[in-house]
Amino acid sequence: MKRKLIYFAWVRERIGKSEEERELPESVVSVSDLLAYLQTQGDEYEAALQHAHVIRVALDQEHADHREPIGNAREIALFPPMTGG
Amino acid sequence: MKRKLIYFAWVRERIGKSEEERELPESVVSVSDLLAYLQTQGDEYEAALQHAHVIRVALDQEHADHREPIGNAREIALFPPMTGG
Amino acid sequence: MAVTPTIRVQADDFDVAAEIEAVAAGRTDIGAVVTFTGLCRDENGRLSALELEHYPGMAEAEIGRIANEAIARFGLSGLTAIHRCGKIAPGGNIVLVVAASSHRQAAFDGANFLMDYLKTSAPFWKKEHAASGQTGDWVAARDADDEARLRWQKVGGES
Amino acid sequence: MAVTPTIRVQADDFDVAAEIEAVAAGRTDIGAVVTFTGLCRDENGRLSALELEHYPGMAEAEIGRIANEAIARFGLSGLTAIHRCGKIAPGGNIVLVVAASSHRQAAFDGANFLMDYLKTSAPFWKKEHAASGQTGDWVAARDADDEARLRWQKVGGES
Repeated sequence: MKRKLIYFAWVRERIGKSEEERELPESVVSVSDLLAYLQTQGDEYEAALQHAHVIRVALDQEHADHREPIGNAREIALFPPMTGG
Repeated sequence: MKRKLIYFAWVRERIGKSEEERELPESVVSVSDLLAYLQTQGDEYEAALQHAHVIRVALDQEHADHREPIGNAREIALFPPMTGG
Repeated sequence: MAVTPTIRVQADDFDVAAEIEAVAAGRTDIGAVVTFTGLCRDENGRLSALELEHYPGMAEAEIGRIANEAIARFGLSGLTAIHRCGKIAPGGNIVLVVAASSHRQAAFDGANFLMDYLKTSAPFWKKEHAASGQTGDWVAARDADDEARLRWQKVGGES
Repeated sequence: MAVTPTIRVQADDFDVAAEIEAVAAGRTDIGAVVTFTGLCRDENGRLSALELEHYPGMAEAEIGRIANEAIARFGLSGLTAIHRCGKIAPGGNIVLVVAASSHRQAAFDGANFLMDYLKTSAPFWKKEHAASGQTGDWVAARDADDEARLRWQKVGGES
């Protein structure tokens, strides 16, 4: 199952792209697993995600805790803490 | 010393005038004294001021507690609790 | 720089956008503007109007005192309060507060504080005009308004 | 009658008076309208602009979720939230909230609650552009914003 990964703000800048399609390995079950996996995908991912605990994740446009399973989410967004308003 | 007495809202309606000039007896020292004195000045005053504790008083346009002396205030206003805003 | 509040009591309606503009235009240090507009309700069709009586002179002075306290207490960059007088139909504006600050909570608190004090200490009185055409009663002061005012003493430890 | 919030994310500026009008016009049951306008500050001349990035789709959906919670929790009669995106110069508008209710505290609380949640959970990010012409840093999230949000859980006992 292909997932659409979307990046925002400095996560986007460090990874160097705003989105991509990826097939994730079966070992990636939770949001934490996803963050750990992506850190192995190159220096730019490592630079973007090294402080994984600050990274916020949305599954199909809803905020998700790092412990949550990614399930069948087709659109997974990674971004820094929000600073709107 | 003549004082200008001003009345608002239902105090004004019950007394039947919006203002008057009065010389107050020397026995009238505090705001409480003033309210008690005015109640003796006719049925309309009695009707307006019978529940003296709810009447608010301003001395020269500043709120005054019933225990305060009226001092040299030239403009004394009597009115119900405020309901603006 | 001392901040001077703008205070007006007027029969005419006010323009919220113009009042925001007057407070914030040309400034780059304001991060938040909160406005409060109080409007006349018809109380489920019961009322045709509210009539606002006020004590000219003291009304402006008292709102000015409250406004200066709000500016000092919350560190406001600008503050405007306009209270209408006379007869106001349902849906019409009664009162406007505009509070500006560099930060949002100060603007919220400044406007809220001003309204709580204005309601309980500015010399205005509302009389109801019934939809039936009869002149109704004077609006009674609400204990809830006094309680709303008291919370500012609890929180800040000052009057 | 169910109240449906108006939510928009747009590059264009907004008109506070028009948005108040859209919420309150023709109604006689609204007693209070509170607006919050967030503006771009220049931080004592340090900044030439803020650039707002957002997550299209989720931004609107998330503000909508918060808005519906505010309507239910405070009993609002109307609620509008508009957040701008793109580059905004100092003095320019960033965000607008309009909350209407029959009573004033509900309108104040509704607008305040919406802003606290919007700041910490709506997917927007601010990047600074320095007055020197250089692109600066992304604005860091503030602990104070998380704390401001938490107070709504303490007070009401709900999330």
